[in-house]
Amino acid sequence: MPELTLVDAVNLALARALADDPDVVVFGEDVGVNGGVFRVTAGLQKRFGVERVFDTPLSEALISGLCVGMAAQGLRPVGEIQFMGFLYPCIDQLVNHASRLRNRTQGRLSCPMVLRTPHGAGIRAPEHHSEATEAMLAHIPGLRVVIPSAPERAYGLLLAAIRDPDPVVFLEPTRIYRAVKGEVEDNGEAMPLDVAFVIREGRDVTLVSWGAMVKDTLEAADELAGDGIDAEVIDLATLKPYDEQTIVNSVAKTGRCVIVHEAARTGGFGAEIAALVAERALLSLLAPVARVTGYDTVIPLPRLERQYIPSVARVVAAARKTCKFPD
Amino acid sequence: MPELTLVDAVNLALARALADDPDVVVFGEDVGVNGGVFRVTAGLQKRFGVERVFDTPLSEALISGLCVGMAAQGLRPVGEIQFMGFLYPCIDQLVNHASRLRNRTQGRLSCPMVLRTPHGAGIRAPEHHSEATEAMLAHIPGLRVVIPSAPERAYGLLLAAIRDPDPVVFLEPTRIYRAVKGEVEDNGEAMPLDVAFVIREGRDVTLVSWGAMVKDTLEAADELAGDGIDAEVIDLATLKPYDEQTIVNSVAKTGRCVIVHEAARTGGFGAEIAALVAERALLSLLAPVARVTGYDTVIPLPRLERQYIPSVARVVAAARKTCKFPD
Amino acid sequence: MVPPEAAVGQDTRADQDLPVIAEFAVRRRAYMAPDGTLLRDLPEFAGDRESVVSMYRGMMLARAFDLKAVALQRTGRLGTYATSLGQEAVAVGVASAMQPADVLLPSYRDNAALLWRGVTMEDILLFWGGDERGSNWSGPKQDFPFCIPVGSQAPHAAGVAYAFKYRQQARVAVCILGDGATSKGDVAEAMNFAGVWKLPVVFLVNNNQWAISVPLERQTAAQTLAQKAIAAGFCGEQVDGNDIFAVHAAAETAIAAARAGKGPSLIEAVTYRLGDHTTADDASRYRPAEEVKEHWKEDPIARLRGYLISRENWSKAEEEQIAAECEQRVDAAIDRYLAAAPRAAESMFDHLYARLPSVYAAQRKEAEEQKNA
Amino acid sequence: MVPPEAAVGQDTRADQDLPVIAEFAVRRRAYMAPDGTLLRDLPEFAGDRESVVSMYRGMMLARAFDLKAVALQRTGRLGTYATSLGQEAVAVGVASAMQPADVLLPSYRDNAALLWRGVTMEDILLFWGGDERGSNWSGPKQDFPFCIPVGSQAPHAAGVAYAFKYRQQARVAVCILGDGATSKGDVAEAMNFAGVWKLPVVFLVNNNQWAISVPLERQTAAQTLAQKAIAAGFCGEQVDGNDIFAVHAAAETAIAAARAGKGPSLIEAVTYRLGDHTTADDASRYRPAEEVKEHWKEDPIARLRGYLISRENWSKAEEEQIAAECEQRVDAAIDRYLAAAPRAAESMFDHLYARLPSVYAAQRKEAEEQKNA
Ligand SMILES: Cc1ncc(C[n+]2csc(CCOP(=O)(O)OP(=O)(O)O)c2C)c(N)n1
Ligand SMILES: Cc1ncc(C[n+]2csc(CCOP(=O)(O)OP(=O)(O)O)c2C)c(N)n1
Ligand SMILES: [Mg+2]
Ligand SMILES: [Mg+2]
Repeated sequence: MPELTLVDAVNLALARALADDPDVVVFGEDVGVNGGVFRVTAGLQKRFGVERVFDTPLSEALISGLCVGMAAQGLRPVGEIQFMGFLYPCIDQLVNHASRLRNRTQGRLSCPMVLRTPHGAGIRAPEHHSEATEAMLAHIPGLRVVIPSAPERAYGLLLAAIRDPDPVVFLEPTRIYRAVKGEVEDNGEAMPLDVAFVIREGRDVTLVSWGAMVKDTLEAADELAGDGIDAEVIDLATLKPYDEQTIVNSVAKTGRCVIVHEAARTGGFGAEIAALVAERALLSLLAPVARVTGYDTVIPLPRLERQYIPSVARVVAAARKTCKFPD
Repeated sequence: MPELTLVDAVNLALARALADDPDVVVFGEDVGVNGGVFRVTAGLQKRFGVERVFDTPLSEALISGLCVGMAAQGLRPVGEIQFMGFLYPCIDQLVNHASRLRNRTQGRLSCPMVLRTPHGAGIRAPEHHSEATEAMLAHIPGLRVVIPSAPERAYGLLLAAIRDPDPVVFLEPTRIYRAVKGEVEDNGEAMPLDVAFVIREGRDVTLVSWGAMVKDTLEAADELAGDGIDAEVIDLATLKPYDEQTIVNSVAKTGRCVIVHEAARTGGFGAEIAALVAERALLSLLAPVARVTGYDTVIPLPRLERQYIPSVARVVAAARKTCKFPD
Repeated sequence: MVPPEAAVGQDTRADQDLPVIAEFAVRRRAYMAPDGTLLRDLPEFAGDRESVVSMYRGMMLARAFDLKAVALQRTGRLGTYATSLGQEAVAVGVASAMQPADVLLPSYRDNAALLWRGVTMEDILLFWGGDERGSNWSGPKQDFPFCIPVGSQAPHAAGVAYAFKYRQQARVAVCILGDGATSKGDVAEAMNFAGVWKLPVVFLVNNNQWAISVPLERQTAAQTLAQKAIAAGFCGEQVDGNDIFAVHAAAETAIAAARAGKGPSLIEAVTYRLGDHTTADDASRYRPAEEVKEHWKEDPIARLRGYLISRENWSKAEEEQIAAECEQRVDAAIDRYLAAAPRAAESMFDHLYARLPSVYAAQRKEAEEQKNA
Repeated sequence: MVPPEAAVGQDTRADQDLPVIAEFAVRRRAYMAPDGTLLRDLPEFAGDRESVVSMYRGMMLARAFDLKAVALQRTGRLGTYATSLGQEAVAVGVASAMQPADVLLPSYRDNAALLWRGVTMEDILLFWGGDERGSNWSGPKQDFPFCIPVGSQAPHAAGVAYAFKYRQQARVAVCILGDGATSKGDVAEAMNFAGVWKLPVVFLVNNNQWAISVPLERQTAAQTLAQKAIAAGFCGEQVDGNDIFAVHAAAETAIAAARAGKGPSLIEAVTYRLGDHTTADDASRYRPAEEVKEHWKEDPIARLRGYLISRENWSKAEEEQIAAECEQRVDAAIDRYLAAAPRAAESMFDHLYARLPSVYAAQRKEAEEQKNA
């Protein structure tokens, strides 16, 4: 199987979806001739034509609204927002329309759309290019929010998102767009949405993460192994609706839980996981639930972005403290 | 002291702010001659003139962006968004600009603005008029999010919001706009932001809530008292940044925590409170933290809205269960 | 009404020596004076008495429906409701120019258009009665439900039109917006995109001159709303929105052009909101009764009646028969509406996703049990 | 270039019998041909050699700065950077028409305008080097920082202008936008509001004909971007954006009108982005080298130089002196930039709020300790 970057895996999934289903259309700013500012859509316009892969005007609210109109007609629109910092004008369409069209019409119309956007910091990009505000989206009923942490899951989850009968926001962690490679077979197989992946089994502590932070969390688990701490690592992958049971089961086993995300702490999606554990796994808990997150500050410009993003060392320290508790 | 509704209290605070400070300007759709669709701004245009209290075109993104521009010039803009369901186009300005202007310029410019909007369901209003998505806002670093639960706090908190040197979203619970009255003295005194109010002391269980749900939570506390359960009720009031210590102290005392909010459960701000408790008050906990919330559905049209909004009975049941735990 | 000959909008500030590189004109369409007398030759469709009468019937039905809907609201049996009082020619004029396979994207005020398209009155009432089932109508399956966030359906219209074009279907999307909606950024974005792709979409602006309490001159400095299309590179036309011939003719032309691949249009139909904004509003707070009274003189129904009487031998009997028929249909629909089965609390989960994620099963159960508690 | 005499935009579809109720024209301003020869009489300010030379210097400085900034980026000492290569006349032309107390609301590409306004080069570099301190400049205190979310500063400009008007200050807000930005809904909303209130604001569109890889014809069907103003009810003018006399004259006129209470204007300056979109872009992927080469013939700096030589006895010595001086100033600024003190991690909390809420004290401490760990 070929080793692909996450960028290539997404490209492959898009190509596959376009090839398999004439209802799939891909659009956004610079996705056509230019192939996307991250080259995610490279070659697609040439292969599938300008009506299926096209550049929109510079209008994010429009991009999300177009998706709704197309999806209501049974197309499978895949819109791209160039960076998550430019997704905010889409929230109106996501909350007020995309996530509701099925419910509002009691199934008469539906909204099988995907809105893709790069996610997170760590690539020394300019202001507004490092956002990680998945928690805002994961609060929206009727929506799905998916974020892969590796090329193989990017491929399978994106195919699932495109085939899903309901709206999906698909977040692509820029920090690992090219920093990781994985074996991806172009087999057209979708992976399940709303399932969390236990990507490392362990007995001592449950580490829950998603997106680019999964890589760091795995590194932390390696480092913890050196201390004799056997960490279980869960890649949440789908944040909305999310797989509560896998987390509860894991914490029931380990008794300890550390949640790792890049977004600001207060009201981040880590709060939801911690709340779940406090509700459904309290009696298993041997230590307080810990959150290792970005600070409650504006994500800084590149000079300080590495200080903002949780480091492996911070994850390790939190896990150690959790495992040593109540020392 | 006169007994005022929440509508009147907000009106009084606006009038006070306009009278005290020539930099205060109030604007939004229908806030002028019409006095607002809820009559919150009634009489203000007549009293303070059309340059200080004015109608905007039907453009929510603009309203929030205008606030930023005016605030950067040292005005104290108070923008109104007619219903929270129409606030989503403002999120771009709130995240990308209002909350960052100070940080981005390292203090050279700042953004002392207030964006007011009605919040929540329960008044049999049409679709999109019943939103309670405070959690999306409370995740934004640099912003303040405030929601009063009674006329007296509405007056003092709104004055504080207007005088605060940073941007504030001020949510006004429509369900209690006129359903409660309280003694409000027009003394020009602001209340502290980022302080939670313990509005009923108790030993057995901590009930945390905000906005319109505080009223129901107090009713639940009364009912629980009949069972011999002595509930402490905290009105969070300011959700961002929020007063962690008051909650931790209370749970340290009671050992039990029930969080009540109207918004959908997953990723609601209740998750943040539960996470706090799981992190900082775990050893005090005698029972799992419970959340009594709206369902993870689209808020239904009026026929079912009462089934959606947490009832007093649901709060009472959850508190009883928590207090009986581990039965 | 804008005087038909006045050419406004000329830039008096610009250096008149500079060469002109682009010129634009907004035209206005009107056939009937307020009393129903003719100003110019009527379009062809007006020659068919039956279709003119059916438009009249459509307007009458909408008015009868509105009247009773308001009465239902006043007696607590319906939620907030927006009538089309005085604007019936706009909704009926455009809806009657559409084909069944076209797709309508209405605003909350366009009950009259939905009625024309075949949505039942009981479905419309069910929606305004606070029940989602009302939008699961048996009428035009692909039409959009009422849009309440003003203007936000304009991008949907562009998306629908893109789908038509992509699939090479000779269908047209028709989006009805208010004057207030023309201030929304999403509307501008949608129009701009429709221009680039020459999409088969018609934006129809019901310029009833008020957005709740905000009069047009506080909404925009544009002399006409038709000129909003110039920014998007296509054409806009103003019509007398109280003249159903004008609305229908303009819509027919625009829809035909769209269907023929000639791209989008904007039609500004100038009319007047004779009623309150909705049942939750009290317009006497912000506009004088005299202004409203003045505009009653332009009532589109009276106007068409005047035309029918003077030109089509319209009889009192025909008139009364239509009125009675409308009344009766509305009453029957209201009975069906009031008899609608209650909705189960747990049903709020049933169309949240195509299949309910298992993680929400417990919540659904809770809703069900709560109801039974 | 649009042929100056062609009147495009006429609606060929509209029924030509219908009366015209509004007419609009877009004019184009140009003084110099690409070789610097004159097309028409120059505006008055051009009579002052010194100010013309200072504009030339401003453009030269911007170009020298851009060149070295790109070199810094290529060698890893600066973040992503957007040059104004080929568009210097736009930024300098408008900035030089502003008064110090006016407020500029720039886009990320408007380094040249900031330089003119007195922001230091080291501050600009600091910002593009990834450090917020760069926007805490000592230059024009009330100017806005670079705006990166395209178009989102347009509503701020309206707000700033409202404040000026409210306080009866004779000041003007100037907002610089790209051609791509004219597709944004917030820009349309801001222009519309500015029209209603006749605000003292000038929207200047740098139409460099590309939005990253999206060419103007995929951005909008509007024949000119100046006509976007028609939707907002005020006037738009197109200028040759490679002709600094045209840009400056149009800006001067528009700013004076705004200052005099005559309301907003839109200026479309047609130029060309001779470089990549930013250092992160490779324009050869989407546009042919020949197109770029063609546009080099319209280079605004060469054009003004041609004018100076033919009309103002411009000497080689003067030319070289300015070039050397610019080079030297840029080098000195780069040294200062590179010597900037590092930024402490915990400083990310220092301007989050006017006073750090106590609840975040622990996080600040954590950031501080992490650094020391
Ligand atoms: C985005 C948005 N903002 C505000 C509202 C509240 N609101 C409902 S109708 C209305 C006025 C709409 O005016 P117009 O577009 O002229 O339509 P009309 O009601 O006159 O038909 C407003 C402000 C809304 N529904 N949507
Ligand atoms: C709202 C928003 N969407 C997308 C982007 C990404 N982006 C940066 S520049 C750009 C193109 C801007 O084109 P234009 O407005 O013509 O300005 P130019 O760069 O040509 O000066 C895009 C799409 C952005 N910065 N902001
Ligand atoms: Mg209206
Ligand atoms: Mg450009």
